[in-house]
Amino acid sequence: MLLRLQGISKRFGREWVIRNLSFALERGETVALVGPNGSGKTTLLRLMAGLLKPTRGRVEREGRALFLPNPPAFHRHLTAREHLLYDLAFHGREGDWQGALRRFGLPEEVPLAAFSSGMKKRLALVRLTLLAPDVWLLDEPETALDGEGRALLIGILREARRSAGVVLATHDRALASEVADRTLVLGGV
Amino acid sequence: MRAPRVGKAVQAPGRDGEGMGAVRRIWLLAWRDLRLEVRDRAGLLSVLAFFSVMLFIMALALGPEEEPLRRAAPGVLWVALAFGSTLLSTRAFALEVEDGTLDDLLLTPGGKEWIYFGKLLFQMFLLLPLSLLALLMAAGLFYLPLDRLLPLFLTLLLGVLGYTSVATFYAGLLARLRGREVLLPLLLFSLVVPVVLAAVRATLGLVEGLPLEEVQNWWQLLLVFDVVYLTASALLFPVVLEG
Amino acid sequence: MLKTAQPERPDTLTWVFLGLGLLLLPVGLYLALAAPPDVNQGYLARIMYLHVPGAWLGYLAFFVTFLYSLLYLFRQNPRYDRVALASAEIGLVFMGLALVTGMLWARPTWGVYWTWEPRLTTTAILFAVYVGYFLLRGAIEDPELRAKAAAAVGILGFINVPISYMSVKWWRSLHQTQSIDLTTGKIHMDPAMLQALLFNLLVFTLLYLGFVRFRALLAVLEARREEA
Amino acid sequence: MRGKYLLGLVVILAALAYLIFGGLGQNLVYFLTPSEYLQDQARYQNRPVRLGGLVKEGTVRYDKDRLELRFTLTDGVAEVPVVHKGTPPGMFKEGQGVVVEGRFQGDHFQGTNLLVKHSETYQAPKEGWTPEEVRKLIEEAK
Repeated sequence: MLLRLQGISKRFGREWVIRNLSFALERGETVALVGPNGSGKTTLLRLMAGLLKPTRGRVEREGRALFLPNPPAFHRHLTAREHLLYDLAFHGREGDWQGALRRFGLPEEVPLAAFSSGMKKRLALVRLTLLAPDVWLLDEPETALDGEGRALLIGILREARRSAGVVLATHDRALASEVADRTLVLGGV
Repeated sequence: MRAPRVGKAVQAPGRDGEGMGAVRRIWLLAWRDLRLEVRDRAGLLSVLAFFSVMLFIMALALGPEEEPLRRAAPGVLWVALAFGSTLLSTRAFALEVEDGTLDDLLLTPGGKEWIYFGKLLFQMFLLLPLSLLALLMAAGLFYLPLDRLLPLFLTLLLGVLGYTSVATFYAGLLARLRGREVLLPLLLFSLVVPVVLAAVRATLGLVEGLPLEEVQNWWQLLLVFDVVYLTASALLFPVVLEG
Repeated sequence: MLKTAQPERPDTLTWVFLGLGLLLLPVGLYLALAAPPDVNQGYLARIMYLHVPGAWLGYLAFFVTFLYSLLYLFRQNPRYDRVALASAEIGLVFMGLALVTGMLWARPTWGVYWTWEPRLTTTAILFAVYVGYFLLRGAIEDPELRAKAAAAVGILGFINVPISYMSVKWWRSLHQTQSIDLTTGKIHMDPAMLQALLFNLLVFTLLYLGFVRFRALLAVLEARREEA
Repeated sequence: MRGKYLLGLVVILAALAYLIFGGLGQNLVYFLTPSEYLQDQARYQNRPVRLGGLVKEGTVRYDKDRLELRFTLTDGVAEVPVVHKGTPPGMFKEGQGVVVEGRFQGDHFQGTNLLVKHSETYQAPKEGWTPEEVRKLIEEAK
């Protein structure tokens, strides 16, 4: 068991965003999270990552979880090389960052401020593969990616499920049916 | 600027984030932030401008006689340093909040204390040269004698550390809050009044040429506050930052 | 949505504390006024019966805030936050009372209302810390972040309490040292005065307990309105 | 986890203990005594200081017309003549502890602010005192 949510609810101010939800994720599993805007997908991912605490209920996690926000967040003033090296160091890991950057067709020495949103998305995927978390939490990973990027994403997700668990929030039904073993639908509140 | 080598990341032995691994991460985080701040320039320049404007205006207001200027100098210097370091500590987390990268730091394995120490170290890197600069400016504008530079610098170190230890903690706590620039000094000043007070008295003693044994007592007081605030802040930081 | 039925009105214990405190307040006043005058200060010394309990209860209240702030941070139960809040608020009132009576006492005895003497300075700092506590609470909307931030002030600010209390011993200063010295157990006071002081201390403690329980209940109702 | 907090607590308590027992304090004084002044006169000349001690018996001279108070301050070892402009505060009397703010000028101490220090001991008038005596005592103390 990688991740287990037991009867969690989350409230912001007076609004209940998530009510009494239970969920479990196994290693080797990919779950698609679908639902309209405002149905609490991002909140749920952040709860799973441990970035938010549920108002009620419990979250149990095994191993390391990483959360990929949409749009991805990077320091503007660093280059891709610097950013990846710091990330690797902070997480206490090693990895072939040069090979990964090449595979995704990204330049090493350009400040990230000059990256397009599609390039940033690719870099975020590079970062995730290098850091290799046990739980992948992705918020709309398909947005801003071109056809080639999308193919790379699907490839990465297939690799990831071999050793980890994946939860991805998406509006892309085709992507969900292509990579996910099951789908979790969040309704309106 | 050359960073310490990050290429050879070593897998931390045993549990992540312990021992040497943590020290290295702290060092790297401080260094990275320094790099970001230097490349961004805006924050650094505003702090610098703030220092100089404040010292100039105070010197104009209190001058031109030498004696009152000299007596006022330690107070002015420390108030300028306190405000300046409040600006900087907001910057330390604004770097993460503006780019949305605070979550990435929080998701690193192991305890969260290293983030606190990294941000603290980053501010000390910037504040120590800045405070030395402020001291030199005060020497020029306020006739502050610099013949005891080493004890003066020790006072700066102890005072700035005490102030920054609490400032970093609160800046982290309030990082995502609207109006943090207003709230932070409000909260900080009541807590760090003892530190600023002791630092002003130590500086005053040094300027007035009191024997070192007399100043030493203020140093002791500063040291105690530094240790207590640093320890308490480091322990509380992960607790308030989670969730 | 409620886990347990929370009380709508103050429970018996709260009423007992409040009632007993208010009932005994005039008795304490009588004892204070009946206590003999001091050899040196005459009737002036009687302000002590307000000043000393006020300061003590202020310290005690801040200690309770410190304790419950720690509890809150480690247990995340909003109940602890409410007690910390209530205690800080009452503590601020008592500390304010100690400051005001102290100033009134200082003018005829020392000759000034205020001087930057260690005890007075540290007490003023202490007062400022807890004023900051409420400024902070007022500025944060999210209840959890508010509670956490306040708890941090409640913990970090507490270091000034022992320093304030010990300041008269550590520094040779104008303020007299403790008449009832908790660190050595020595008492420098006429028995008749001591009785009156201790009685007033008891009354203030009862009032404090009653007030805190009452204020914490109000905080429950406030929180419920915020949630509803 | 618990060890971390325990360690922190020990560090904080050790720091506070150092504050209490570390010999700190005696120098962070609010006032000087006359003997301290006499040991190092040059240092305190014309510097704002606070001077504390007892008002020596039989030395108080108060000039009502010029509102000038003169007395000798003693700590049992050394004595310093004090000149203070203004009326004495209510509890000012001979043998009383006082703190004077001001500066040394030549041979005397020029006070600008006079504070009376009272002790932590509270004592009722002894039995056997007549009501007149008590009233007189209180009127004097006012």
